[in-house]
Amino acid sequence: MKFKAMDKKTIPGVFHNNTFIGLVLIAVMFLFGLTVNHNFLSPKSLENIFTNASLLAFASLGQTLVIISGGVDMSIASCISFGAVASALIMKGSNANIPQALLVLVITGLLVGVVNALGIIYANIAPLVMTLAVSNVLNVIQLIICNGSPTGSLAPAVGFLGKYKLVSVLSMITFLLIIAAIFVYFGLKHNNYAKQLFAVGNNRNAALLAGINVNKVIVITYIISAILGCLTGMLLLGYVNFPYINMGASYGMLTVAAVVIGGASFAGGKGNFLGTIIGSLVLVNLSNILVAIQLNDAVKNVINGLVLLMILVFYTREKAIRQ
Amino acid sequence: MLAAKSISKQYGQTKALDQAELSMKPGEIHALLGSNGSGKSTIAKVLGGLVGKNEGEITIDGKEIQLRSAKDSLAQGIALAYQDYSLVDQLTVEENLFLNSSGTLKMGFIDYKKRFDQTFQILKQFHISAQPDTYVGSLNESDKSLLEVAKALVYKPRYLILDEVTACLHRDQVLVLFDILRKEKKEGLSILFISHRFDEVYELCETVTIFRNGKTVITTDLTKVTNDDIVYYMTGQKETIKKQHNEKQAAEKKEPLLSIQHLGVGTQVNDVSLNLYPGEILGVCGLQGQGQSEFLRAVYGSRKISRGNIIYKGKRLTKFSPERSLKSGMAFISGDRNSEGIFADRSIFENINISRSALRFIFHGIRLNKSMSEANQLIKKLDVVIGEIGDPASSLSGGNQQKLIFARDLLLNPSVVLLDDPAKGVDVKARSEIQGILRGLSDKGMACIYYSSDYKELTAVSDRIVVFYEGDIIAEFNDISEEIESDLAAAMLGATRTEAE
Amino acid sequence: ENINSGNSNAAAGNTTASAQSSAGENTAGKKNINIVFLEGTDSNSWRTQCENTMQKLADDYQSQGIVAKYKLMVANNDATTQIQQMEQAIQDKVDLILINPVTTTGLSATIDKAVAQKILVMSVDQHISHPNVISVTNDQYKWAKIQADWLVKQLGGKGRIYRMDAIKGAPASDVRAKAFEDVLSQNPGIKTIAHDYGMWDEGKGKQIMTQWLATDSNYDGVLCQDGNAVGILEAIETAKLPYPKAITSDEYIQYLKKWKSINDAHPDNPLHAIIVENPPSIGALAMKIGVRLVQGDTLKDGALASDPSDPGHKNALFYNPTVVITNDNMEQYYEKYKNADDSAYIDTDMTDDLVNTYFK
Amino acid sequence: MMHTLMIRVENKMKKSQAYSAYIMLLLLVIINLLIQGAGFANVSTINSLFLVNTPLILATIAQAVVIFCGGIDLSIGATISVVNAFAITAGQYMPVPLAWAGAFLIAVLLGAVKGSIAAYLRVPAILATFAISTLLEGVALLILPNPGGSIPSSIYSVYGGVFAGFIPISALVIAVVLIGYGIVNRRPLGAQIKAAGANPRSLFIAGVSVERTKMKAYVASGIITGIAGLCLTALASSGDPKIGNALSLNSIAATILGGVDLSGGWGTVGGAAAGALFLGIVNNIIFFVFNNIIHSSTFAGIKLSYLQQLLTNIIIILGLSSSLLTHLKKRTEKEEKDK
Ligand SMILES: Nc1ncnc2c1ncn2[C@@H]1O[C@H](COP(=O)(O)OP(=O)(O)OP(=O)(O)O)[C@@H](O)[C@H]1O
Ligand SMILES: Nc1ncnc2c1ncn2[C@@H]1O[C@H](COP(=O)(O)OP(=O)(O)OP(=O)(O)O)[C@@H](O)[C@H]1O
Ligand SMILES: [Mg+2]
Ligand SMILES: [Mg+2]
Repeated sequence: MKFKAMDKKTIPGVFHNNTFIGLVLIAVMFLFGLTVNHNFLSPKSLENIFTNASLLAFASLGQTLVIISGGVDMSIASCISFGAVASALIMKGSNANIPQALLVLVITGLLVGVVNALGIIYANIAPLVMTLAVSNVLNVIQLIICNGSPTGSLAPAVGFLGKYKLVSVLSMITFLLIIAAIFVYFGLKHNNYAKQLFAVGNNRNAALLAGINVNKVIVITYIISAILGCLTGMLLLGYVNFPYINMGASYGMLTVAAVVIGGASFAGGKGNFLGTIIGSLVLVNLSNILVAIQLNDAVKNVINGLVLLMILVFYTREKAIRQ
Repeated sequence: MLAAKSISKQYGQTKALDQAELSMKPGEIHALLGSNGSGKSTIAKVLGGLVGKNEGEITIDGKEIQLRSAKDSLAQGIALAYQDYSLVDQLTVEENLFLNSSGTLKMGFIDYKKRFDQTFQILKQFHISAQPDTYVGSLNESDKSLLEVAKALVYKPRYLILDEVTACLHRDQVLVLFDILRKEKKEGLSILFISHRFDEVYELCETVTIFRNGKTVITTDLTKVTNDDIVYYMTGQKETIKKQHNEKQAAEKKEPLLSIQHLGVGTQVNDVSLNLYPGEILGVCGLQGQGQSEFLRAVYGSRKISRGNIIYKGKRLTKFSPERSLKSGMAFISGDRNSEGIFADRSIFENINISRSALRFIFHGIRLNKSMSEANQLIKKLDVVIGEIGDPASSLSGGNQQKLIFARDLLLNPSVVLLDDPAKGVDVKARSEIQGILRGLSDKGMACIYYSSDYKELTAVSDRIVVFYEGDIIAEFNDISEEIESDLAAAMLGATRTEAE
Repeated sequence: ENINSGNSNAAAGNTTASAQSSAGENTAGKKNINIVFLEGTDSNSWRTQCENTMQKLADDYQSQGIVAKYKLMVANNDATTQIQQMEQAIQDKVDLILINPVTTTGLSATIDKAVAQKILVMSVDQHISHPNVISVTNDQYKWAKIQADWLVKQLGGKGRIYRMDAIKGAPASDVRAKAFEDVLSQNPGIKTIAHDYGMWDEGKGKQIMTQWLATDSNYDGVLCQDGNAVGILEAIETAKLPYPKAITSDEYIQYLKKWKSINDAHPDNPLHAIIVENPPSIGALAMKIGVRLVQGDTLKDGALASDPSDPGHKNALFYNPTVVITNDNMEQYYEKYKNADDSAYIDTDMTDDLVNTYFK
Repeated sequence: MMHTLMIRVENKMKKSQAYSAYIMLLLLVIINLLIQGAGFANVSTINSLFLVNTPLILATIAQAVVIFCGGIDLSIGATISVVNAFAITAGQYMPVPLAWAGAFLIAVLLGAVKGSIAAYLRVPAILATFAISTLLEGVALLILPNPGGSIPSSIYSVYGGVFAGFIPISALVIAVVLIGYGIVNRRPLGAQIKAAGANPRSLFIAGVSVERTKMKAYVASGIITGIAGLCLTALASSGDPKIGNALSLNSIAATILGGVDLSGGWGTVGGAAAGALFLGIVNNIIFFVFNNIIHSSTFAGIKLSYLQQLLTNIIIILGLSSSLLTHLKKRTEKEEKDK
């Protein structure tokens, strides 16, 4: 039944489909990467691209939900940093301490999510600004818990998740992402929470009158986002192998870009994780091509900005008023 | 003369206009009728420059014109009042009226005094109870609707198109509006009047064009067609619409399902007490802003109550929220579907199932196949015209969207349904179908509180009618027939003649 | 001809005199000194360690009565916040402003005000181009040159290397990059295969190195600035490739430990790495010098040099890196640091004897 | 007489969309006066407060104008860096006034570019300007690879001076910008910009080009950003290709503190300026408290510098919550009106 609508899609329809453009774009980038460096598509290079894209996609998973709900979460980067630093501090290199670490990350995520949501719901602060402010606070807390210099180290099991390679291009992280993606795909289709989330994002007022506990949905969404952020921090720690301050800083706006390139709209009510994964691949590809090109850093910044802008123009044009 | 010739407009799979024809003569008030989704608003928007046509041509006095934006239309003397308004809530009344008008400029700068005076005059003329510097967001629906017309008139157009502007107006406001329109008409203005209220059409218009499925069926003098003819042209079916009023004796008044005692809501509702019995449809009548909307919302839990008790199924309610009400078997349907009903970007399927998902634990799983077939059944039962069940709700016409909301609540088998002007903008046929469904369910024991801005609708559907005036119930009618309409009208205006039977 | 940053009477040559005389009148042995340290950011552990050594020293001074008040203010990388903090410190009439600047040039007008109030301003860790400011920094040029020379020698003057600088536009990174370039240009046998910026971010370093290795694993050495070497080694290990013939510094204890563990695992084929210290105690050194200047002591002639980024002024006090760790002395330093935190840095105590070498 | 005047002022305040921002600012000033006493209320303190915060205040006004029209600009900071880098670099090759005019024009031009991308290409402004900010950070580095350069000291002494003995020149710059935007507001464009943000469809229906209106807002914002960049250049008296970068996020936080609605169409430039000044005064209080009142170096084992940052952010969150005041206010007003 659900495929019926797909059958009818005409060819021009496909061109308006973000997933399709995304795949084309990735193909184009691969080709371009090949011209820059003939090893760009070697298994090792692909593995690296997929692993980094998977990390970004993990970081963007919560962001996807928050953007669907009509908000935005700028505190993810600080959750990642906190998650990495705190879990190293607690794990102290021993698998036995993983449960405690997980507990602390989940509780922190819970608190951060609740504070974010309370500010947004009750104090009526714009999500962008509220989560930014909370992010600043969390960054300081990160400094406080380790007194400015991270100590401890990761447990072997976490290192295994972060660095083990299953086969050729498939790292453990990518594998985990695939599992998460399948889980989220069915979750978004077959779960009450997802339906309510989309409804809240699309029309908050109507959702309220349709009997949805809108505040509950929003609180849960920010909590999920913050918890996933903290857990991503643990995974990133596994990948990098040791903690340092502000490890997740570069993920902030990138998660937003990945989600929006993935087809979600800032207005809320639209988006899916598959698109976010593609968005992450596009962004990581871009950054890896820039690594492959030999250029002055300043020029790279300029190119990075221009290409990103072009991708956005391709992808995220809003509807015209006149139809 | 403004003429639209064989206009077609395609939205994805939907053909909204199919070789439609329409013309407007100077000094004439022309009606445009058609069922929900027949393309009335679409052609209006084409003429307003808001929607681009795929085929056809538009001429003024025989010369073809191009309408690429609203600016073009305004330049050609065409102005519109939109069904879903074109006002900016965040701006004041005067800023809205003169958003793009040189009428109030002095050397390029706004002449505040002149603008204020002009706005003041307009507000007075339309009987809108607001100051020029009131923010539009704080106006109520009917004032907005009037302001929408006033805004269109500010452009001093030659062609004025009014898309269901009377849908939420009360009789006295309609009369004010019609006076203004007739006066403008005398000065040569050509008016296109889109409405689902036939009596108003007969009262105001001389000629009529009827649309069906995006095609023009007929254009004729209104004197040459009867009510039944119109329905035939609109629907293509010969059957007359049945009066839904039931002959059943008043519900047995033993245990009230819902008992409201001395309810107060802020300053809007003072002290309202009433009982609702199983199986009855209780009509609520009143001018806009007499507290009825707040009353319904307070019962449903989306407005805070300040005084009084609500006893439901024998228990006194203590904590209120829409979620709780829904879980206890209440449902609420608002006629303001854009902001309070429809999830425009979500699928028809999701729109129907959303309230049911709200009933369950938030992480509960959904069995897609089962709910899909239930949704399909309901769509068939309510005769909702859709493309695919996976299409977004925005692809439906207004009336069909409203039916979706009914489907959503019927899925829950509620024991009490609270309706806030649910048939606003719904065509005659759909309206009578909806009323039929309500009646069918109430025969099985469901109770309704049904508010409508149209008292004819109320006499057709209610078992009993209460009249709200300034936050109190000032009259109650137990024996409903068409004869009480004049009494209703009087009571609505505050005539304190308690009709205790 | 009035294009001159700040005080027009401060000619480039005699800055020593003006910097000292501004604070040097009748202050011999001055007690109860008020000090403010304006920190640009504390979001990395080097800065934290620097702050900690300064705090410890200030506590000492306080117990001796030399310092009355020592305060640390952080500007979170916001230039205007830092300017505001300096303005307020001036209003508060402190005696000594130590600053690790967010902007190395943007404070000059504010510094002029401090100078006019006879407040001594000293820059820590980064060089400020202002005639009246003495910058106390590690000699980043020498730091980088020692390593680049070592790398060239290790590779025997020829080979293919990857090069990673830190941040384009960050003064320390740029000075080090200049030293790298100077050495490389004299050794045409060394070919740079790829060059990028690791942002002082180990994760970023790992990502870049992984990408490099994935596309070209035929290389001999890695010339990198600190903050990336551990990530680079991680990338090499994850890719299961042999270690390079030579790799340069990271001053984390973590790097030292990693090095040791690699050597322990391959006793016959040790990792050829080098660590040149970049001691966080530079902040304490600056404070010691600052306090003595406030107390009226005078710098030795020739103590001041000019910073490579600011050839026009002679206003830099360099700390010469003395700790250079290679396989020759690695075990010895490992023993010294094996109980330290991983994220701590190799450091050197800035003794009074050392301080005396700067003064008359 | 006095009494009716007070009532009129009060009514005007209540009607103002920046009501809460002004109250908050006033509150903070009072708190600061209580803590610092006369130390705060003197010409040189006030002058230095304005002098340092004028770039942020102007950047916030520029941000507010873009937010009015439904956009947001994450590249204001990078634009200011470009202005600074250009003014200093070009100043070495041409007369300083010419270089400054060029730098200013670049900001205006960049405003137009951002406007076209947001309005005509209809890319969500937050992402478009994020990309642009990456780009401009590169451009600033290309123009001025290393921090350095200087300006005639006379510029700083004018910028840092006071007029008529007590009015900071920098505050006059802010006043000029506010008056300038006030003039825009006296033309239909003011309301049109807000309509473009709140309900572009309505603006289109009113026959006004939404694209052009947004364009004008971005250009106006570019003009103000240019002035902000020049003020920062005057303040720093030198060039640094990263000097403005922190202003992007700070200006957004400040607009919200100033009662501007991030979803467009609501707020005033005066409120925005008040929001920015709020941030400046918070920094001022924090410095004073931690430098002069608290005398230990740790508190409960936590370094004071961390507490200082924590406290700053918590005050900002409290400030942000104060929009709750106007929110409630709006709600009750609406309820009264419904009656
Ligand atoms: N933006 C749109 N996208 C897709 N389909 C649309 C859109 N707008 C209208 N339609 C479709 O075009 C048809 C005509 O709609 P229109 O709004 O003109 O109907 P109408 O006659 O005004 O109905 P109503 O009386 O309910 O207002 C409907 O089938 C509707 O579903
Ligand atoms: N003489 C005028 N009379 C009335 N309104 C004016 C006048 N001049 C300008 N305006 C208003 O001020 C705004 C700015 O005017 P401007 O001429 O710059 O652009 P515009 O009229 O919107 O665009 P266009 O280039 O399409 O003419 C306009 O939106 C317009 O509504
Ligand atoms: Mg319609
Ligand atoms: Mg014009």
